[in-house]
This record gives sequence, structure tokens and C-alpha cells, in this order.
Amino acid sequence: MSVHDLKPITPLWGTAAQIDNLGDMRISECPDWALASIAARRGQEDAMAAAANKFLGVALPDVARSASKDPFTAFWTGPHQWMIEAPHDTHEDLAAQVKSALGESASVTEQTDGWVRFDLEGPHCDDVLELLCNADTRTMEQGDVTRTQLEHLGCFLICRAAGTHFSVLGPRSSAGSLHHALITATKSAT
Amino acid sequence: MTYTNRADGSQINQPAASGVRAQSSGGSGKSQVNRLRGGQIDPQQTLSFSFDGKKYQGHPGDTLASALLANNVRLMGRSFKYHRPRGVLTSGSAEPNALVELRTGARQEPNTRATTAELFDGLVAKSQNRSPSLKYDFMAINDRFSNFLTAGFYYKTFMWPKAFWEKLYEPIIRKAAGLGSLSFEDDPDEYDKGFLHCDLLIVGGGPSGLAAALTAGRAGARVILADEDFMFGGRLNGETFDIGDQIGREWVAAAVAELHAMPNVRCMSRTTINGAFDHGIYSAVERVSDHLPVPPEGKPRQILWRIYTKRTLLCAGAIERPIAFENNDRPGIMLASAMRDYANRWAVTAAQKVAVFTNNDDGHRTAVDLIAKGVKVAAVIDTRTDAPRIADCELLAGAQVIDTAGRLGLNFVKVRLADGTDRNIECGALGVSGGWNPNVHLSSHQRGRPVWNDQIAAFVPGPDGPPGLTAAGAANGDFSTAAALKTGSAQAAAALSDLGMKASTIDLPETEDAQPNQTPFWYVKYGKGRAWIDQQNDVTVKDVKLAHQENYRSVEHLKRYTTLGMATDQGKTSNMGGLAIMAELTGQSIPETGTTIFRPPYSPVPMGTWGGRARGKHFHPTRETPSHKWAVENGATFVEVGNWLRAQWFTKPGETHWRESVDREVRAVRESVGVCDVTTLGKIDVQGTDAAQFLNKVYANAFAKLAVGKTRYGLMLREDGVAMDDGTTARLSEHHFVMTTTTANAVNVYRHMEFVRQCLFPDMDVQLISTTEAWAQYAVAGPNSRKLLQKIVDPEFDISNEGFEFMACREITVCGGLRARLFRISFSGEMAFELAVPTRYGDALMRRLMEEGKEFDVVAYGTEALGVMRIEKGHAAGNELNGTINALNLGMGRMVSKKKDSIGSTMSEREGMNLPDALNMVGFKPVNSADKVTAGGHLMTKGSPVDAAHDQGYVTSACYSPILNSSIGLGFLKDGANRMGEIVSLVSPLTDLNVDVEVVNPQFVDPEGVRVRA
Amino acid sequence: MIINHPLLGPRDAQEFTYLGDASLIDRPDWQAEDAQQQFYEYTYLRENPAGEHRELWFHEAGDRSWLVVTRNTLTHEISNVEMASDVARARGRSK
Amino acid sequence: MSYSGFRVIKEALRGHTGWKPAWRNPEPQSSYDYIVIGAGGHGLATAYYLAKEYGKKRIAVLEKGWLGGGNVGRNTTIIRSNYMLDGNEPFYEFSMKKWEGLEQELNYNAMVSQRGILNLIHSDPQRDAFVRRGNAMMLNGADAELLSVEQIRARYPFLNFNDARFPIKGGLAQHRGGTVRHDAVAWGYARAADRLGVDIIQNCEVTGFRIENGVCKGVETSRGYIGGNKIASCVAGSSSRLMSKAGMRLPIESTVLQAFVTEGLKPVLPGVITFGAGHFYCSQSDKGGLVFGGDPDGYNTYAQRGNLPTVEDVCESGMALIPAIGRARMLRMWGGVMDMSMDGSPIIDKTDIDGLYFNGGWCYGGFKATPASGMCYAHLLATDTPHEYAKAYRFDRFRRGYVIDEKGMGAQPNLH
Repeated sequence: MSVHDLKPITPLWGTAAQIDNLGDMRISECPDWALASIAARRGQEDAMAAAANKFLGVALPDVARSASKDPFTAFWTGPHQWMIEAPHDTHEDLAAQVKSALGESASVTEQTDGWVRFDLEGPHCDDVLELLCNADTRTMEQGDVTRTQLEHLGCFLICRAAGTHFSVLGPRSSAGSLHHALITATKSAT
Repeated sequence: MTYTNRADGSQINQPAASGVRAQSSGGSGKSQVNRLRGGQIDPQQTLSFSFDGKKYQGHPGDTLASALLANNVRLMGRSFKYHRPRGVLTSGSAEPNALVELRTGARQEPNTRATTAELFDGLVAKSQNRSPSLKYDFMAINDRFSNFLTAGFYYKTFMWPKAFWEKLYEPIIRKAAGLGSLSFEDDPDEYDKGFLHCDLLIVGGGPSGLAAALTAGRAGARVILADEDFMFGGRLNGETFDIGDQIGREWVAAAVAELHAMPNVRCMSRTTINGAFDHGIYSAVERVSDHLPVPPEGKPRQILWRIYTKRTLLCAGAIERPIAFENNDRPGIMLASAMRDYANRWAVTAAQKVAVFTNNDDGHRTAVDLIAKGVKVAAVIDTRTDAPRIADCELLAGAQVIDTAGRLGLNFVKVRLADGTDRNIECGALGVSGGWNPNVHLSSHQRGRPVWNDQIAAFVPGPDGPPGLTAAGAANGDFSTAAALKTGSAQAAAALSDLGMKASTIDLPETEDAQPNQTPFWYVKYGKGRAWIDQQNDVTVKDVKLAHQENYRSVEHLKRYTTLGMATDQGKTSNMGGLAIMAELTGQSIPETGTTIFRPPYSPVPMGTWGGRARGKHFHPTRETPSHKWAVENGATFVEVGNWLRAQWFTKPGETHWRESVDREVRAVRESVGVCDVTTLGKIDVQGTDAAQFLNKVYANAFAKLAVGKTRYGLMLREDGVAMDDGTTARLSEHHFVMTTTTANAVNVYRHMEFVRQCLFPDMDVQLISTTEAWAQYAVAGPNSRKLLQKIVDPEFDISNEGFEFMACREITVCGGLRARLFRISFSGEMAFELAVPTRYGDALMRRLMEEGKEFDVVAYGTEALGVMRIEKGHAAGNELNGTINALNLGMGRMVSKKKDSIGSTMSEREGMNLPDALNMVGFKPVNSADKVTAGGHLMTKGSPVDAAHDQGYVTSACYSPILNSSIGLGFLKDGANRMGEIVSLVSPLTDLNVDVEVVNPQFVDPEGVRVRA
Repeated sequence: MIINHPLLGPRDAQEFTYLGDASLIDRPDWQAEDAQQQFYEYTYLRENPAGEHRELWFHEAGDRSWLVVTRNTLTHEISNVEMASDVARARGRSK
Repeated sequence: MSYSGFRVIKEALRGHTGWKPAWRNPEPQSSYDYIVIGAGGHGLATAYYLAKEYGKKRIAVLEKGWLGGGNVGRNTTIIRSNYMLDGNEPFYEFSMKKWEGLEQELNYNAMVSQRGILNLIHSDPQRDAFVRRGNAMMLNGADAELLSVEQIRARYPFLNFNDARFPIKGGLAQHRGGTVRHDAVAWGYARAADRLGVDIIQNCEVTGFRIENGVCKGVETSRGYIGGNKIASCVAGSSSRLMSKAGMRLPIESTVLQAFVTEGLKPVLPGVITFGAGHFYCSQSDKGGLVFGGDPDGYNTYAQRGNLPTVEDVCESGMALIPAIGRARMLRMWGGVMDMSMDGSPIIDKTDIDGLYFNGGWCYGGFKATPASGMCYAHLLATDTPHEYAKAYRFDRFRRGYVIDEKGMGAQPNLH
């Protein structure tokens, strides 16, 4: 890992992640994740899938699904495209690691700081999310992923545990707006 | 999946939990002289409210209308045109008359139907559209002149003198028109929007809706049951029928309790399904807090739901229709069903002595029920000569009400008996029934036409309604309770079976099963006076006749000419009457004459509800740049650029005018070094073995041969040859490019490139990812930029002019190992670099640059200085790329490669885009250095007339250049490239300006490009 | 409206950006003799039918696929949804 | 019979028995010199000016439904001449001048109300573009005024000046802009044309053209064949459908523009106001309803209805601009089908088929153009030369590269 002396800042401008507890609901800013997207080179779809399986220890998931094997989670983002997630502490250079594993079979792009991740936890996730996006979260099972619009923002919504734990990945520059939306919806729904 | 039914009591069938400060008083007190016994109110608690400043009392479960009637207040409003005194016509959302301004201050809510406003303690309501008071309204003078104010009279007069329309007539009309008033204060309440999903949406929670919900709920389907009322039950709340061995409302309560316990059923009261949109999407409004004095902290007033459903069952019931007769609009005259609702549900009568006027058996029920409640029913007047005797009161068969009396409320009705004699019948209220119209509203929202059913003399939902929608119960013309239960259950089962789900109909108890028995009767022909059809808009039978006489005969002409059905009730009680009369006049049947279809919303919806939370600062999401926090701390003034907030300039202590700050920033950059956050520029990662080939397609100029480690300016055209965007693209490795776009076009360019990739060249090996947000990117510009960067860039990377020449790019590390990208590109015209690091380090990098730059007096510069410097350097930007400008106009005609195919290259060869005197981008400098160049000014050849015919071009961008000590500008001038040195007139009549400017090279600064290569 | 995405299933049309007539896939050959006329027709002329219409939608807030949607312009009924890249290949487009 | 206040009083005193039909219901004749297809505002105006200004006889207007039932029957009633480009501004200013004397000419009160239109400015680039536009207006003889924030606040204190996401930074006003009672325009032209002998034939749908040797001889209709020397299509919203019957493809797509009205309110807005940072424009009718709209739904359609995303987008913009309308209720929404042309500007031209003429592609600017469109089309029909104010509105401008693209959106009709 790099030894530079620049201090990172969270999407909500903190030195540490922001946690909001609202009744029995919790909204957490989760900055400690590295992200890299992979897209199969034309004709290399199978080669990439095999290489990714080897690197991740788990097969790339199907459409609108995620697959996890510690320390990685991969989720589908588009035709022949996935996002890989891993802890930032250990995988700050995730894109480089992935690129060296997948080689010329894939185009790899660092996305770590393109996104802000908020985790929504508690018994009223569905009630909150139905005020925010059109995803039918009540039918989402653990590992389901969908891209949806939330506060006019294109976001990924990942079901970590049905009904009780979701991750929202939104554009980092709008972290404040997204956070505001999550807070107001939670207050309204609970 | 399960629904969370909100456990605040609003979902279950209890009277409103409205009394935050309700007092327990027991009994109605003396004031409520028209309060009867029973009903679904809570007489143990008393709520205080006021109407037009006078205090009254009511009970939980009351509406404002029922409480006013209980207090013997019949007069509740004034009509639109004639300002006629009016009371309630209905007991629900179809109300045309009893509209009030509810609440006070910023929450004042005009045109609120007293018939649906739930009473709460402290409610304040005011009558509207009257002056000075409801009882004495000056504008009632219009009623005296009604003979002059017939349908469409205003189309025939007010034309002379010509100037009088705007100055005299119209102001008077506008002041008199309108209904209630806005407060002109910002709405203080919050509104939510949300999304729901189900298999079956049931619209209406009356008998058919409840039976349907039980059927589908028990079958395990995901069901949403919505009713606009605060209680489920529909008509059963206003009737006295038994269902099986239960009285109706007990059956309702049991059904609701069962449904409420089902996790797959969402019961939504106070929720109006108000629009049927494509593919099973319905809009609904849930009134979360309207029954409370103010919404609880953090809670919305209302929620706009977008419901995605696979099937929909319309169980919206029917709306009774009135009969038109002379002076049928006096307070106290209402629909027979409303009179019955008030008595049975709210334990209220509008008067101690009432009468009923009907053409059908159902009207007689009103008499029966009111008699049972101890109200005196003077007579049932039935238009049918063979009317059955049903109620225990006088029956006048074959009789018609031909006139009424009572200035502010009904005193008596004049009846023409079967034998032709007239008789006055004293009564304070008259219940009128002309039959029922199925509530087909939603079925016609997609322009499907209802069809005529002769048996009930009414329209029922037609076959071309919204796909997936069927109707049951009274909404489908099945009026009896038994039929409603039966069809509700059957249609729900059919809908589920259509979805491949198993459902069986439920066991149905026995109940009322009367056949509709009526003889169509629309209006009383006796009398010369006015008989109202549309009460709110004051459209009378005479108006329809006049429209016919003047050949406004199609239904649409009738509606538009007379304003029939255009009031806040959208003609729910009036359209059919107008149609029937026009049919009679034209000698056609009603269905031949036309149908009336409805537009969403079913009932009016507050703008706040449609707007949701997208208001004020949250209208659109805000995008903050990586240096935002630092900028806030350092005196930045921000400007909106799309959704981005960018620092416009940084005010230093002592600076009092923005120009001081901007001039300082520009000078500092040109003299030493400055830093600008340019993260907002779009960044698109272009990878793949065909990436270079792909760029050759989307850029007009060539990219295939760009060397690794180099950056090139690219001009992107639309297919029509007009410039779409420009930017630089860097080749990081053989198969990896990073493109930048302008801030404004980032999204469009990405979409366009995906179109080219997927739709035009699907076999190219190229992958695109937008990475705008992932990298914090700073322009470091000025003669000392390299020196500053050398303090930060790790030493193994040579960024000397030889090691990193102009337009170079490289992946590097900074500050001891942080991965970064460095581009040697310049927008300012100075030696400049753009440095990108992962966004989380952007804040720290900004601080480091400013710290390390102290020895060079580094400045942060904002968009304004950026803009000044790019104008000085003659770079086109958004103002120039205005969607009508091509490469030739920009002086880049030769960049459009003729040797390859690229988007836009063919169409850019069209004649009109290659005229000899085409616009060319040039610079402008005032001849008199004190003069100002104005963006938006037009250019005229010196000495030519100043008019459009002599227009030579326009100025797109202008600024004050602190380097040239002059105002300068860029713009487009006809044949400008060949007019260097010419003095032209810059005119801006809008800003009262006409100055001489010299046409100059747009590159005011360093036209040879020495500085950028230093 | 709801667009039944070939990969993702039913999605609200609000997630998509509309471009228009799917004939925009059939970009002419720039070296054809009458390239000017062909490009003029390609760029500007439309059938604009009242009835079935094949059209391009971009899943902007979704998986970034371009789709060819067959939709009736009188009823808005959608009868077919295809991946635009498949359609493009079937119509002879390559690189 | 002539309409006047005096006549209204006279008729009132004799029970309104004297009012005559506003127009006749003639049977179609076997042939006409001029057949205008479409009894919308433009078609009726064309027929009226053909008779009135060019002295032509034997004119029929064929209408598949009821007259005035096209977009003239469902729009947001705004008139203005605040265009930027040379091809447009003179035409719309010509139209504005026609509006200014229209009611007296037609003897029908269409409530032409020049209460002003104000386009709000929210950014510097927007101001630069509006200054250019305002100057173009003034150089063409129209009126324009650049307003400061203070001037706007004085007139509209209830706009969002407190916490706007995109603050108001100024505005471009045209005081002669305003609104007109749209139905009355159709009825006024219809009545005036009828009085000049024009046959307005309702419920007469054109089902085909009879074209022989490249010459259009007449039209097949639901009421039989009708021959004509000059056949003039004037059916914006259905142009592609109709012209396809003559084998033509047009540079036009059809989309729906939704519009909305609130319940009646006591006076709120004196004039027309347009938001510059969202899709919302609004005026208040004489009856008191706030009439507003935004952008088209954006997909091709012939259904006269739209969908929720646009409804919400427009209302969100409305609330962002005027938070005081939160408690006003939207009463009704409707949709009209627009001929969206490829550059956002209309076409008034001959076709390649002799005897067949075309007027369409009005996007959502058609209503304000009604008088000028009628005049220019009548001129073309009568003289076979383009009217001086419509000479840019030619078919061949696309092929030749002379597009009139006011918004700079290119060949993407749903964005104009």
C-alpha cells in the first residue's frame, strides 16, 4: 500500500464515517470499500469469467445479483459488466490487482471514489425505501442488486439481508443530497 | 413480502383520531340542533371549530359539512358566476358547492370541499368568493343581471373600445372570477412520494371492493385496497342494510379487521386513486395528516404514491345525479343519497322537515331512513305516475318540483301535481335523486370511451379502458349490495386467475338486492326560470339550449362554450344532465350525442403533493467538488453549474467587489501559479482493442495515431454536422484512453458514445465507463506551475519540459506514493497541468497545493477567472458551442477529417453550412477602451442601419481582461476571419448600448502558443 | 410506462432516455455515391407511424443498454423489446 | 349578425331568441377551388384570409371531428414573439401584430390579453443567450426588456427568492406577450370564415388523396370524394399520418405535450412566467385557474395523454419556482399531440406534388402563430409564392443545411 501522507476524507466531509441512529433504524456512511469495475473485452467473455472466478474465488453472479467470497463481493452492473468490492484497507489498489488477474480479457476501471455507500439497517428498510425508489424491495432477497433512481440520482441498491439491511451506492459528489433523502425518508416512514 | 400497515389507527375503521385536544363533554349540546341519534361519530367527544369566525361544535367522525349541518348551517358557499347562495349538494368528493378556505396563515387551503374535510379540534374555515360576507355578497348583483350573462356572452362584447379589455373589462372580470385565495406564503408542509407494487389494486373500499379484497387477500395475492374516505365501507356507511346477520357497518368492520391482519394486503384509507397511466401504473394520494391540525414533526401532509399493479379492479361505486328544475340550487337542496348519508352516518339532518324528489325507488329510501331517525318527511315527490309507496309519508306520484323558495336556504318547494295543480310544500331540505351514474372516471383516463347501458340509463366502463382494469359493483352498473359483493368477489377471482393465481370467490351473506327501478328524467320542463345543471359554474338548462341554438352542439363545443363540467368537480354531477338535454334538443340518443370522458386526476391534487420533496434547495440534488469544503473555508462564492456547485471566485480580506477577486486570480495565474478545481469536467474511461478506432468515429479529427502518453484536443460533432462537445482525450496505454467532456455535456456525450458503440458499431471491442466522480482533478496553471508540482510529484517522475512536454499525460504518484494522473493541458493559455487523484484525497491535495504553493503566492481561482482566461486565450466554451455552430464557424473546418468516416462529417458538407460569408469566431476589443463589450450584443457593419436585416453576427462571451486592461469578447461574425482589424458596431438595444469594436484574433493572449509550451 | 428489459425484466420507462426511430441504427455508408442524400434522409426523415413503432431507448438509470422497443403509438402497448446491439448486428452492423 | 354589447342587451331583453348559429353545417359540394384539411386554428385562419385578404371563393375546410378540436382546443393559450433567429422572429412578430387587432377584425372577443411574458434567468450563460434574444427581438421591431432581480421581486414577491436551488438572476420580459382564449380563436375564425362563404364541413375525415400524374386532384373523405384545385394540409399533430396517404415522409415526429390547470383561484399571476431552471411555465386564466405546462413527454405518440414522470417533473419545477402554490390543487391534466419538426421550426411550403400544400411542424409553438400561419399559408395558396415572413419555412432547408434551430438541439425532435 502507498505510504503517502495525504489524509482521506469521507464523502460527507468527515474524517470518520457518519452514523445516524433514528429509532430502530441506522444509516451508516461506509467509506471503507474499494471498487473496481470490470467489462469483458469483446470475445473474451468466457476468459474473463474464468479469470474472475479464479481471482474472486466465486463465479461472477447472474443479472441483478451479487456474489460474495471474503473479502470480495461482485455484483452485476450491465451486460458483461460487474463491479468488484473489497475492503479499502487491504485493497486500495483493487483495480490494479484485478487488472493483473484478468489481463487482456477485461477492461478494468477504478471506481472506488466514484461512489458513496450508505447502509440502511433496521426493521423498516422497506418502508423507508418505498419512499425513495421504485425498486420492489419487499421481494428482494439477500444478494439481489438493482440500479434505481433515488433522489433523482442513479444508485445501486444491494440487498444484504432481506427487509433489514440494504446498501445504497450513489454518486459521491451528491453524498449530502443522498444522505438528506435517506434521513428524511426514515423520519417520515418510522 | 409483507406490507407494513401503518398502525396509527387510520387504516382501521374507526372515526378519525382527530382530537388532539378533544374535550370529553358527552352529548351534542344545544348548539347542534340538527344532530340526530346514532351514526358513526363519537358523541362522547366534542370538537370545537369555527366557520366565518363563528364558533361551533362537532364530533370525531364529522366532516366540516356534517358538523355545519348539525349546527343548522345550510349556507356554505357562493357560486362562481352569479354568486348564488349555496349549500351542500353531496356528501363526498363530487361536491360542487360547499367549498371553503380551510385553515389559516400559510396553511390556508382554498376550495376545500367541506364534505370531505375531516373535523379536528380547532379547525378554522372561511367561506370564499364573496364580499363582504357570505350572507351579504355584493357580487350577488350578477344574479340580477343573469339574463345578460348567459353562456358565452363575453365572446360577443367587451371588444370596444379596443384598449379597454386589458385596462378595464379584464381586471374586473379577473377580480370577480376565481374561487378561493392562496395565502401567498410558502407552503410550510412537507410532502412525500413513494412507490408501491401489487398484483391487484382495488379502487374503492365499499361492498364490492371489500369483497374483492377478501377474495384476493385470502388467495394470497398482493393486494392494495384504497379508499378516498377515512372509513372503509363506501355506501354501506350511509345505508341501513343488514348483510347476513350483521348490520352493514359491522360487516365492514369485520372485513376490514380481517384484511388488516393479512400481511399481503395493504389497506389504505384516505387514499384516492386519481390517475390510470400506461402499463398498470396508477397515481394515488394518501392524505396522511389532513385530519390533524398540523402534520407531526417529520411527517408529510400527503404522499403521492405511484402504484405498479398487474391488475386493477374499479370498485369506485356510483354517483347520484340530480334533476334540474327551477331554482334547484338553494341551500338545503341536495342529492337524496347525501341526505341519507348525513342522517345515517353522521346523525345529521339539514332541516327538521324535509322532502324528497325522485324518479326512482332508491330516492324513497331517503324518506324511509329519515323517518326512522325521527325527521319529518313532508312528501316524496316522484316523477313516475306509477311510483310505489315505500316510505311512511305522503307520496306525490307523477309530480314534479317546479320551483323553490328561500333566499339563503330552502323554505318550500312548489310542486306541479299529476293533475296539473300546484302545491307548495314547506321543507328546509330536499333530497333529489335522478338515478345513478357509475363512477367510470378511471376507466376513461386513457381515452377509452364508456358505453351506454339502457337498463340503468347511464354509461358504464367500456371495453377499451386501461388494459388490466375491470370494474365491479356499482361502478360497473351493478347497483344492489348483493350484486356489488358478488361481482367484487367474482372479478377479483377472475383477475387473479388471469395472472395464473388460484382464487375462489368467497361465501357471500344475503343482503339487499333491489333492482334499479327508474324512469329516466333529466329536467323539469315547467317554468321560465333558471334550472341549474352545473351548480358551481352556473350553467343552466337555458345555457345548453342557447349553445344548441348557436350551433355549439358537439359535446366538446357545449362544454367549452358553456363551461359545463369545467368546475372543480369536473362535472361529476352535471355532465350527464347537459348531455341528456343536448341529446333531446338534437333529437339524437344520448350515446349518439356523445360521451363524456374524464381526465386525471379523479379529484384535485395539491401542487405540493405532486412536487414532493423536490423543493427549495432540494429541487435537484447538489454535486459538490472535492475542494468544496476548502473553498467554503476560504471565502468562495459558489455558482450553480448544472447540479454542481463550483467556486466562482474567492474573496480575500479587503476585497469588496467580485471583480477585484477575479482580477487578482487572473493576474496571479498569468504571473505565477493558480489552482482550479476542474473535477466537474466529464471523464469517460474508453478501453478496448478498438478504442482508438472508436474515437476516430466519435471525434471529427483523427485519434487513431495518437501516441501513448499523449493528449489531443477533440471536436465532437452531431450527425447533422453541428459541434456537440469538445475536450481532450489522453492515451494512457495502447488500449486505454481517458476522455474529458465539458461539464454541461458529460451525460449527453456518454449516452451518445454508448449509442455509437452499441447501435452503430456493435462489434467494436470498446468499453465505456463514466469516472467523473472518482477522480479529484485540479488545474495547476501559470509560469510556476511546474515548480509547484515538482514539490508534490514523486521524484521518479520527470515533469520537466523535455520529460513531459505540452500535451503529455502519464500515470504517476504524488506525495509519497499516491496514484495519480497528470496531464499537461491548458485552458488558460499558460503553462499548465491537470492533476487527478482519487477523490477522497482531493481535499488533502488542495490543502497541500496551497501550502506548498505559498512560496509562489499560489492562488485558488474560480470559474470566473477560468472564464476570463479562456476568453483571453480564445478557447470556445458552452456559450460558443450553442448547438448551431459547426467546425467551420469555430475556425476548425480543416480539423474535420475527410479521410475517414466520423459522426457528422458527411452532413457538415451541406451548402448552408459552408457559405462564403459563414460566421467565424473572432475576438472583439472596444475602440474606446472605456467601452464595454456585451455578450448577447449584435454586430452591424459600421454605418449600416441598425436592424435585423443588417445583422452581421453576435457576441457570445465577454469579460474584463485585467491583462489587457480592457473589456474583450468572443463572438461570431459573418466572414469574420477576413475582417480582422475592421471596426464594427456592437449594438445591444436591450441594454441601451452601441459601441465601436475592433475585430481581432480571438487569441488575445499568446497567439503563438509560447507560454503553454514553456 | 413499463419497458420489459430483456435482461432486467419490467422497468419504469422513467429510467430510460428516449432517442426515437430505430432506423437510426441504419447509418448510411459515407462513401456511397449519394451519401449526402442518404444521410439527409437518415438524419431528418421519419415514417412516424400511428401504430407500431420501433424505437430506441437508453437505460440511463439502469444498465446502460440501448434497447429497441416496439411500441404502438396509439395505445402505447409494447409488443417487443430487444437489445439494440443484437438488432444492429442482425441488420448487418459490425465495426 | 354582428356581436356587440348592445346586441347582448337587446337579446337579453327578448329572451335570447335572436341569436343565430355561429356557423352553418353545409353539405360538401363536389369540388372546391381550395380545400383546407383541418379545422383547427391554422386551417380556419387560412380559409378566412384566403377569402378575406385574397378574395378567393369556393373554399372548404374539412374537419374529421369538430372544429377547433385540434391543438387550438387544448393548449396553454400563450402568445409571444420572443424568438432569436432570423427565420423566426419576423414571423412571430407579424403574428403578434395580427393578434393585436384580431377581435375587432373578427367581431369575436377572443380575450387577447397582453399581460406580458417573463422568462426567468438563472445563470450567466443563460443571461447572455437571453440578451442576444432580446436584442434580436428589438432589432426586428418587437418589444423586450431585461429585468433585474429587484424588478422581478417587486412584481412577483412570492417566487422563490429565499432558498432556491437555482436562484433567479434576472429575466427577459415581453410586455406585449400574453394569453388568448384559445377556443374563441377557433370559433372567431370559423364564424368569420363562414360569413365569407367558406364551407366548414365537420365530421368529414380525409381518407386519401387522388393524385394523377404527380398532380393532386382532390381528396377522398368519409363523406365521399371532393375535388379541389389546391389542397392544403393543415393538421399539425397528424401531419405524418395524413401526408403518408400522399406517399410523403416528413421531417417530423409526433410527441405529446401535457398541460395542466388548477382549481380557480383569486388573482395570483398577472402575466405569463417561465422557469429557466426547470420545465415549468404558467399563467392564470381569466376564470382563475393556473394554466401550466413543461416539456413534452418525449416519446413518439398519437395518444392525447401523457404519463406521470412528466407530470411530476413539471409540478416539481412549479413548486421550486413558486412554493406558495403548494396548496393550490391541480384540477385536470391533458395532452396534445405535437408535430415536432427536426429543427423545432415549422414548415409552410408546397410539396413535390402539384396542387398539394403543407403547413405543419409547429412543435408546441403553433397557437401563437395562428394568425400569421393563416396569412402566410393563404398567401402561398393564393399566389404560389412564399409569404415574405415565411420564406425560411421550406422543406428543403434540411437537405441544404439551412435549419432554423432556436434551441440548438439538432435533429432530435423531442428536444425542441
